[in-house]
Amino acid sequence: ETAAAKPAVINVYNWGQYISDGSDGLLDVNAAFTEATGIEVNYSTYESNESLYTKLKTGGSSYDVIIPSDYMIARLISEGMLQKLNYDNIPNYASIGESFKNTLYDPNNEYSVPYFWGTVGIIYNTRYVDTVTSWDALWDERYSGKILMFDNPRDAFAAAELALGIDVNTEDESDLRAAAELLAAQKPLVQSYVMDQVFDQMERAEAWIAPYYAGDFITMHRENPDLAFCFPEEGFNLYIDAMCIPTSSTNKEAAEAYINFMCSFEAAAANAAYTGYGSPVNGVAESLELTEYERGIAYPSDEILSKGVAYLTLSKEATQIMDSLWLDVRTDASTTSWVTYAVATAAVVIIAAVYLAYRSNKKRKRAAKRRADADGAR
Amino acid sequence: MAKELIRLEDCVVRFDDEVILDSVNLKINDGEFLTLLGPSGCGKTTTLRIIGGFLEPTSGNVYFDGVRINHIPSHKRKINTIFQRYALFPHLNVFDNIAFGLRVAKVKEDEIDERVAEMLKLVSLRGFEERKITALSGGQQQRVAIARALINKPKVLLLDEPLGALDMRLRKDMQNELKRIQKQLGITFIYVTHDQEEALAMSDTVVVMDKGVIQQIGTPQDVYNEPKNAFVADFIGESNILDGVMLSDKLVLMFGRKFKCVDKGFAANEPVDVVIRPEDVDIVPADSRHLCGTVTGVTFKGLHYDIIVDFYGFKWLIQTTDYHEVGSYIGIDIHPEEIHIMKKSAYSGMFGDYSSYSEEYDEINDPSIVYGEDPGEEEYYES
Amino acid sequence: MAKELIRLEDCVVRFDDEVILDSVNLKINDGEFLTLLGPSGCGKTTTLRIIGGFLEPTSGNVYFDGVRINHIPSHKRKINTIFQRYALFPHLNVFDNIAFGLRVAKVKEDEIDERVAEMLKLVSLRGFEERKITALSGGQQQRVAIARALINKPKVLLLDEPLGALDMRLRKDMQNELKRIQKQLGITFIYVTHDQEEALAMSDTVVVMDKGVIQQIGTPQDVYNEPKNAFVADFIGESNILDGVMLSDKLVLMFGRKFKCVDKGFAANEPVDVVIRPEDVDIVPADSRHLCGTVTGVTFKGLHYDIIVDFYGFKWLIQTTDYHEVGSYIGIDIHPEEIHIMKKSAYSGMFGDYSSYSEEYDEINDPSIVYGEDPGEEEYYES
Amino acid sequence: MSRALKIILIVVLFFLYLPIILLIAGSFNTGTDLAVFKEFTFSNYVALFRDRTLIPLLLNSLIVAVLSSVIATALGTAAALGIRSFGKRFRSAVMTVTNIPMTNPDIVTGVSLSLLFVLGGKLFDRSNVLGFTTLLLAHITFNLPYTILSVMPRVTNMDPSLREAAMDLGCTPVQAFFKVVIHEILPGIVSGLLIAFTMSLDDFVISYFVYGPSFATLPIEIYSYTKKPLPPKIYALFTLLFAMLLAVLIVMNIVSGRADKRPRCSNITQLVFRRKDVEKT
Amino acid sequence: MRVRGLASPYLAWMSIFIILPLCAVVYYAFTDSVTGEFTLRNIVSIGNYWPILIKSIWLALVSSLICLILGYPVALAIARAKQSRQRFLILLVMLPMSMSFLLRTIAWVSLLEDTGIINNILGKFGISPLPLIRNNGAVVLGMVYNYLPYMILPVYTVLSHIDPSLIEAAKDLGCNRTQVFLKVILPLSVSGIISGVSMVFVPAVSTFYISKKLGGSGTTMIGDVIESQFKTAYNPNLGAAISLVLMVMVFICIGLMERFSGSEEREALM
Ligand SMILES: Nc1ncnc2c1ncn2[C@@H]1O[C@H](COP(=O)(O)OP(=O)(O)OP(=O)(O)O)[C@@H](O)[C@H]1O
Ligand SMILES: Nc1ncnc2c1ncn2[C@@H]1O[C@H](COP(=O)(O)OP(=O)(O)OP(=O)(O)O)[C@@H](O)[C@H]1O
Ligand SMILES: [Mg+2]
Ligand SMILES: [Mg+2]
Repeated sequence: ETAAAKPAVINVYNWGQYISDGSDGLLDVNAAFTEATGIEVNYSTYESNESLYTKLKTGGSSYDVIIPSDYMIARLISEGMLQKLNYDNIPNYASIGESFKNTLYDPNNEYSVPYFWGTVGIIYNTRYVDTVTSWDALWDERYSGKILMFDNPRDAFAAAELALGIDVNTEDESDLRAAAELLAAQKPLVQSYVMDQVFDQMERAEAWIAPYYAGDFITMHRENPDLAFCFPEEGFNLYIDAMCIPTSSTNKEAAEAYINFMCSFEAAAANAAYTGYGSPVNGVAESLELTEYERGIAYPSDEILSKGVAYLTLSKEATQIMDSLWLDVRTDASTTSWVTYAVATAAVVIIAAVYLAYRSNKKRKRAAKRRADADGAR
Repeated sequence: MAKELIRLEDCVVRFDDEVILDSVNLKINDGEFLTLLGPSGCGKTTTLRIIGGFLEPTSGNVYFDGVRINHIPSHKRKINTIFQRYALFPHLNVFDNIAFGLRVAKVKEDEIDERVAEMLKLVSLRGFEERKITALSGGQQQRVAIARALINKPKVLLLDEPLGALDMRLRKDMQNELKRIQKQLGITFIYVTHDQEEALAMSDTVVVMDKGVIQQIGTPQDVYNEPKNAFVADFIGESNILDGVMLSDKLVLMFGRKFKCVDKGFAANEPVDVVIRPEDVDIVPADSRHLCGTVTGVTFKGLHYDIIVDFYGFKWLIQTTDYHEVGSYIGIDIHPEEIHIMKKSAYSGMFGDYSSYSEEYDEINDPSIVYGEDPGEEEYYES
Repeated sequence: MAKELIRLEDCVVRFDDEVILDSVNLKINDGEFLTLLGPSGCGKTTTLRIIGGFLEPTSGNVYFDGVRINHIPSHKRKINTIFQRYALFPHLNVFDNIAFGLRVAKVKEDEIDERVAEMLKLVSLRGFEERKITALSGGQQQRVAIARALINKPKVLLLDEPLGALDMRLRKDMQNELKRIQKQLGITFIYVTHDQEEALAMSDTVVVMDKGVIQQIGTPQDVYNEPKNAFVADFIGESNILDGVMLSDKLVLMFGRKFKCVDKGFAANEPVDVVIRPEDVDIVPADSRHLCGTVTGVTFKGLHYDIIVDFYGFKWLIQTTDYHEVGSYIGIDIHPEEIHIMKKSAYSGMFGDYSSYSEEYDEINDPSIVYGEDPGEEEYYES
Repeated sequence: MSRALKIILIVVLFFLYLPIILLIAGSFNTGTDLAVFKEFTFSNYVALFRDRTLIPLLLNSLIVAVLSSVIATALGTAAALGIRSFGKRFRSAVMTVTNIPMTNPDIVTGVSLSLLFVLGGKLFDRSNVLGFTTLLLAHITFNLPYTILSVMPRVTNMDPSLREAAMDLGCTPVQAFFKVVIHEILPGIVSGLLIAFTMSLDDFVISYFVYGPSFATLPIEIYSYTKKPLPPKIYALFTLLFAMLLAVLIVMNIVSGRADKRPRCSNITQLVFRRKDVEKT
Repeated sequence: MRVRGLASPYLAWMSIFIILPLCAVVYYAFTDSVTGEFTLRNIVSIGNYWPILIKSIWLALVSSLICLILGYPVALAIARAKQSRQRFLILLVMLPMSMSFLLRTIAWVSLLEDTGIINNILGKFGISPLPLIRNNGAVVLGMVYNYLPYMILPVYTVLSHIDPSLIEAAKDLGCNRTQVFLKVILPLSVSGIISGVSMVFVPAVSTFYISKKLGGSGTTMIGDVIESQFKTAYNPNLGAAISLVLMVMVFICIGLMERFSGSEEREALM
C-alpha cells in the first residue's frame, strides 16, 4: 500500500522542447525529479493538442501526466478522459498564482494544474512595418508576401474573429463563414502558413509580420532587435497549458508527485528560463533575468492581460465546420486553378492512352493484314 | 568467286597486356564459306568481332574490298552477324525482329512486309510472325537470327557458333539448311565453330586456330589429310600420332621399322611426327609381313567400332566396321598415302596417345619396353 | 552385377496438368552403366530427379534395393549427382567443393585431406586445390563435379549431360575418363545425354525416351541395329526410313520391288517401316541386278562421304569412304540382315527423308513420279 | 554522349548531396540558422553528448532499426525462397498484397496498424500495448516488402541445382541454406538489409501511431520540436550517424571488392604455403 | 516441396499485418464517425477534395517525370561505369537517404528562401531574390529530391542486365548510337521505368511534410488532408475514405501502366 511498493515509473507526455533538459546550465528537471522521488520518468513528446488528442483517443497507451492547452482540457473533461486530481498530494499547488485558478476550462480546480501560460500577439519587424496596434495589420496590403499566418485553424480563426470583433469561441456558422472569408481575403497576402518556421523567417526578415506566442518573441528578439511585439487592441488569446492526469493512468499518486514537483520553484524557474513562456508559479517571473522590455511582453500588466480571452472547447459540429472552412481557405477553392490541373492531368492520361491504343491498333491491323496476305498466298 | 573480299593483315589483339590474337593474316574470297575452327578461348569470336567492327585490332589492318576499314563502325559495314546466343530482341516479335534492320534503314512498310515474308519463307517460319521470341524453340530462334541478318542483303555473314546450343539432330538439319542458304544466295559466310565435323562438312576453307594463332588454312580435305602439326591432326578428328624419323624421301622409321610413304622434302634423319588416321588402318590376319598387336579395347560407336590395339606397348586407335574381340592378335596394313608426315612443332608429343583408353593405364610408362626390338628383319612393311 | 538396384514402377510426373513423364518403368542393375537418351525436353532430367530424390513422382513407386523410397529426401539417399551445369559452389574453392560432402558428414579434417587428395589424383586435378571455381575451364569444372560426387562413395552416380558444355575434343577425352572411373570403382552410373554417339560409346544399357515415354531399352547394339520405331531409328544415327509392305516372313516390298530380309512374325501384307542405315548400303556398279539411282549430293565428313542418291525421286543417304561424283549413276546392294523391319508407329513418316539435302527441294512432292514403275521385272534384288 | 552522361551524374550527385553538406556545415555552426554560417565550433557536439534524451532516443532508434531490419530480412528471405516455388497465379497474388504497404500512404498504414494493435490489446486485456513491441512489429511490416523485393531477383537468378547439389551431398535443407544458398543470395540480403535499416531509422509517420510512452524513437522527438528553432546538436547527431554509415559502407565496399579480385593464376609456392596453413588449423 | 513452407511465416504475417489493417481501412471508410453505422457519406464527401486530389496527382506525375528525366541518364551512366565502380556509385546515390528526411527538407528550406543561401549568392551578383520557395515548383523539387534514388535504382538494375550482345546486334543491323538507344535500350528498360515511376509516384502522391515545408500558402496536398483528418480534425472515417480512394486510383494507374507496356518483356528479361 505504500508508494514505494508501486511500480516507480510514470509516463509523461509533453510538448517538444517544453521542459528544461539540462542544457544552457539549467536544471535537468526530469532527472531532478527522479533523484528527489525515485520515480523514473518515461518522457515523450507531441507537436500539437490535436495529436495528443488522437493519441489518447486511439488508445493502446496509458499516460500518467499530459499537458494540453485550455480548450483541449475542456474537451477532454467533457469526454470523460481526465481524472480528478487529489490536490492533497500536490501541496505546491498553493504557489500557483490566483489568476490561474478557477479558469473557464476547469472552473472548480478539479482536473488541472497550470504549467505555463502565454499570450498570442503580433510580432513585426520595425524596419519594414509601421507600429502595429491591431489585427488589421495582418491584412495590410503593403506587407503583401511578407505576412506569415498560423498553420492551425483555431489560432487562425481567432485572429480573423478578433479582427472582425467576433467572439473567439463562437459556434455560429455565419460567424465562422465570415471569419473564413476574411482569411481567404488574406490569403493572397500571406507568404506561408507556418508554425515553428516563424523563428527563422522573422529573425532573418524573410517575413515582416506574424502572429505568434509572446514567449517565443523574446527568443527572436534576442536574435534580431528590430523585432517588436504588439498586444492587439481588439483582444488576444490568453492560453494556459496545464498538467492533467488522463483516465488511462495507472499510477496516479506518482503522477501527482510529478505535477507537484513541476510546481516547485526550482523546476518552474528552470522551465521558464528554458522556454521563455510565462510561469504561473509565484515568484518565478521575478527571478528571471529579463530586460524591462522583455518582461513587459512575457509578463504583461494586468491591464493588458484583461484583454486576453481564453479558448473554449467548441462543439463537434463547430469544429468540423471550422476544419472544413479552414481546408477551403488553405486549398484555394477558386475553381480556375484546379480545373487547370484537372485538364492537364486528363490531357496527359488521354494522350498516353490514345498513343498506346493507336500503337496496338496499328500493330493489330498490320498483323491482320499480314495474316490475310499469307492466307491469300496459300 | 575468287575475288578477295576481306583481308586481315598482321592483326594483333591485346587485352590487359594479354595477347589474344597474335599476328593473324587471313584472306577471305567473295562467296566463300570459311570456317574458323578451334578450341574454346582460342580467339575465334575475337577474330569475328574484328571483321564485324565490334573491336579494333591493337595493331594490324583490316581491308574490305581493298579499303582499310579499321575505324569504320559496325553499323556502316555491309556485314551482318549471327551472334553466339542469337541476341534476338526480346521486346519484339518475330516479324519485328526480322524487320529491324529495314526499319532502321527507313524502308517503306509495304516493302518490309514483302521482304520479311520472303525471308520467313526462306527459313521456313511462315505463320510465326506474331510469336514472341521467348516462345520459340532454339532451332526456331536460330532461324529468326538468320533471317534477321540476311534481310539486309549483306555481302558477308558472320556466324558465331550458331548451332552450339542445339541438340545433335537439330544441328545436323540446320547445317544443311545453312549450307543451302549460302549456296542459294551466294553470300560470303564466315563461320565459327569448335566442332570439327561441322567445319569439315560445311566449309570451302577451314582455318584452324589455337591460342590466338592460325595453325593451318586449307580445304577440309587438306586439313584432314595433310595436317600441318600435331595440334591440327588431333583437333581434326582422331589421330594416332607417332614419333618417327625421316630416313630419306618417301621412307620413314617408326617402331624401329621402315615404312613407305609419299612425303618428301625433309632432311635426312629428321625427327618427324607421323599421323595415321584410325580409319585408314586396315586390319588383316596376323602374320609376319604385317605389324601385329593385341586388341585391348573395343567400343561400339554406331557407325563403327573403336578398337585399341597395343603395338609393343604403344596403343593405337583403329576404327573399323568389323568386330574384333579383346585379346585377339591382329595384323595391320597401312597404305603409303595414308601415312602423313609432319614437321615437329610445339605440339609434338602432346596429342595422339590412346593409352588412357585401356585399363593398363600405367603400362605406357613402363621403361622395360623397348621399341623396335626386332629391327632389320624386313626392310619395310608392305602395303 | 545383375542384381537389381533401382526400380521405377509406373512413374508418372505431372506439372500443371501437363504429363511430363508417362508411366515410366525402368530397372537398373548394380554396377550398370545406363544411359537415358532423348531429345531436349523429353523428360530425362525429370527421370533423374526422381531417382535422386529431388522430385516425387505424381504417382508410381521408386525402389532402391527393394525398399520403396518415394518419400526419402535426397540427402538420405546413397546416390550422388553431377548436375547439368555442374552446380559447383561458387563461394568455395576446389578443395572445399570436393570436401563439402565430407564436412557435412563431420568427417575428421585429416581424413578429409587424405580423401580429397586421392580424388584429385583420380580426376588429375592435383595442384588445383586453392583455385576459385570460376577460374577453371569447363573440363576442369566437370572433373571437380565428378570428384565432389565420388568422394561420398555413392552406390549410384547420376550424371545429367555432364559433357554438354564441352567442346568435341574435351568431350571425347572426358567420355573415356568417365568410363574408366566407372569400371575402376564399380559404381552404377545413370547417365543422361542427348548425344547418341556418346550414349552408344559409353553405355551397357541405353534407354531411348521421347515426350516422356520410354521408346526402347536395350544394349547399344540392340538399339542401333534393331530400333523399335522410326523415332529410335532416326534418333540413333542417320537412317533411311521407307514405307514397305511385309509380303510374307523374310520378304518385304519396297519401291514396288521385293527384298529379302531376316525379320518375320508380321501379318501378311502388313504395312511396315523399313530402316536402312546409310553405312550398310554398299555401292556397286550400276546394272540391272541392283537398285540404281543418281548421285545428287556429296559432302566430305572427315571419316567418310555423305552421298545422297535419288532412287525414283526418293532420296537416300549413303555413307561411304569412296568418292562418287554428283551425277554419276550407281547401283546399291543391301544384305538381307541390314534391312530392319519395324511396326508402324506414331512416328511413321516423320523421319528418314533426306530430300532436303538436295537443291531440288520440291521434287519429292512431284505427283508425276510413280514408285515401282517397272514391277515384276525381277522377283527380288539379290544381295 | 558518355561525357554528357557523366556530367548529368555529377550534377545529380551534387544535387543529392547539397542539403547533406549544408546539414554537416550546420553541425559546426554557432548559430541555429542553416543559411548563415556564423562561426566554426564543436560546441554542438559537446551539447549532443551532454544531452540526456537524444542519445537514448538514438539508441532506441538504432535498436528498432537493427532488429526490424534483421527480422524483416530473415522473414523476407524465407518468403522469397518460398514464394518462388508457388504456382504462377498464387505467386502474383502474394506479390500484389506484398506491394500494398508500398502503395498505401504511410499515415494510413500507421493508423490501421495502431487500430489493429489497440484491438489486439483489448483482446488480451492490456491497455498499454503500444510500445517497443508494436513499434518493432510495425517496422518489420513496412520493411518486409523492400527486403522481399531486393532478395527476390537474386533468388530467381540463382541456379536451383546449387541447393539440390548441397542436399545431394548430404545436407539437410537447413544446412543447404546456410552452407550454400545464403552465399548466393547474399548481395540481395545485404541490400535489403541496408534499405530496411535506413527506412526504419528514418521513419516518423508510421512510428508516430504505434509508439507508446515507454519507448519512442528519434524522428518522433524531432518532429515534435515546434516550440523552438531546431537546436544544432540535432545536426551534429545526424552528421555523426551519417559518418558512421559512410564508414561502414566504405569498409564493406573495400572488403567485398577485395574478395572479388580473384587470383588469376596462382603461384605454386603460394599454394603450397596456403595449404599448410589450412592443415595447421 | 518443402521450400514452400518457408513462406508460411510471411503469409501469416501478411494476413495479420497487411490484410487485416486493410480491412480496417475499408471498414472505417464506410462507417459514420459519430453513429458508427454504415454510410456512403465519407466516400461521397470526397467530392470536396477533388481539386486537391487532382492537384496532388498532377504534382506527383510531374515529379515522377522529372525523376525519370534526371534518373535515367544517371542510371545509364552508372550501368556503363566500370563493374567495380558501379556498386560504389549506387551506394553514393543511396547514401543521402540515410540522413533524416525531415532535416534534409529543412536544409532545402534554408537553401531556397528569399534570404536563403541561393538567393544570397544571387544577390551578390546583383540579382534580386527569385521566388524559389513556397510554390508548386518547390514542392516538386522536394519530391524529386527525396524520391530520385527510388527511380535510379530499378532503372539501373534493368539496364545493367541488358545483354551487351543485343546492343552489338542493333549496331550490326545498322543502328547508330541514338538508334541503338531508342530502338533497343529504351524499350528493354521499360519495366525498370515502370517500377521506378511507380516507386516515385506512389509516395509522392501521398506526401505531406514536403508540401508543408516547401509549399506556399496554397499548396496543400491530399496527404496533408489525410493527415489532418487523422490528427487534427480527428475524423478517421473520412481519412480512411480518402486514402481508400487514393489507393484504388494508384492501383489502377500502376495496373494500366503494366498492362499497356506488356509484362511479358519483364519476364523475358528475368
Ligand atoms: N573483353 C575481354 N577482356 C579480356 N579478355 C577477353 C575479353 N574478351 C575475350 N577475352 C579473352 O580472349 C580469349 C579469346 O576469346 P574468344 O571469345 O575470342 O574465344 P572463342 O574462341 O570465341 O571461344 P569460345 O569458343 O569459348 O566462344 C579468351 O581467353 C578470353 O578470356
Ligand atoms: N518445374 C517444372 N514446371 C513445369 N514444367 C517443367 C518443370 N520442369 C520441367 N518441365 C518440363 O518438363 C519437360 C521435361 O523436362 P526435362 O528437364 O526432364 O527435359 P530433359 O529431357 O532433361 O531436356 P534437356 O535435354 O533440355 O535437359 C520439359 O518440357 C519441361 O518444360
Ligand atoms: Mg566465342
Ligand atoms: Mg535436362
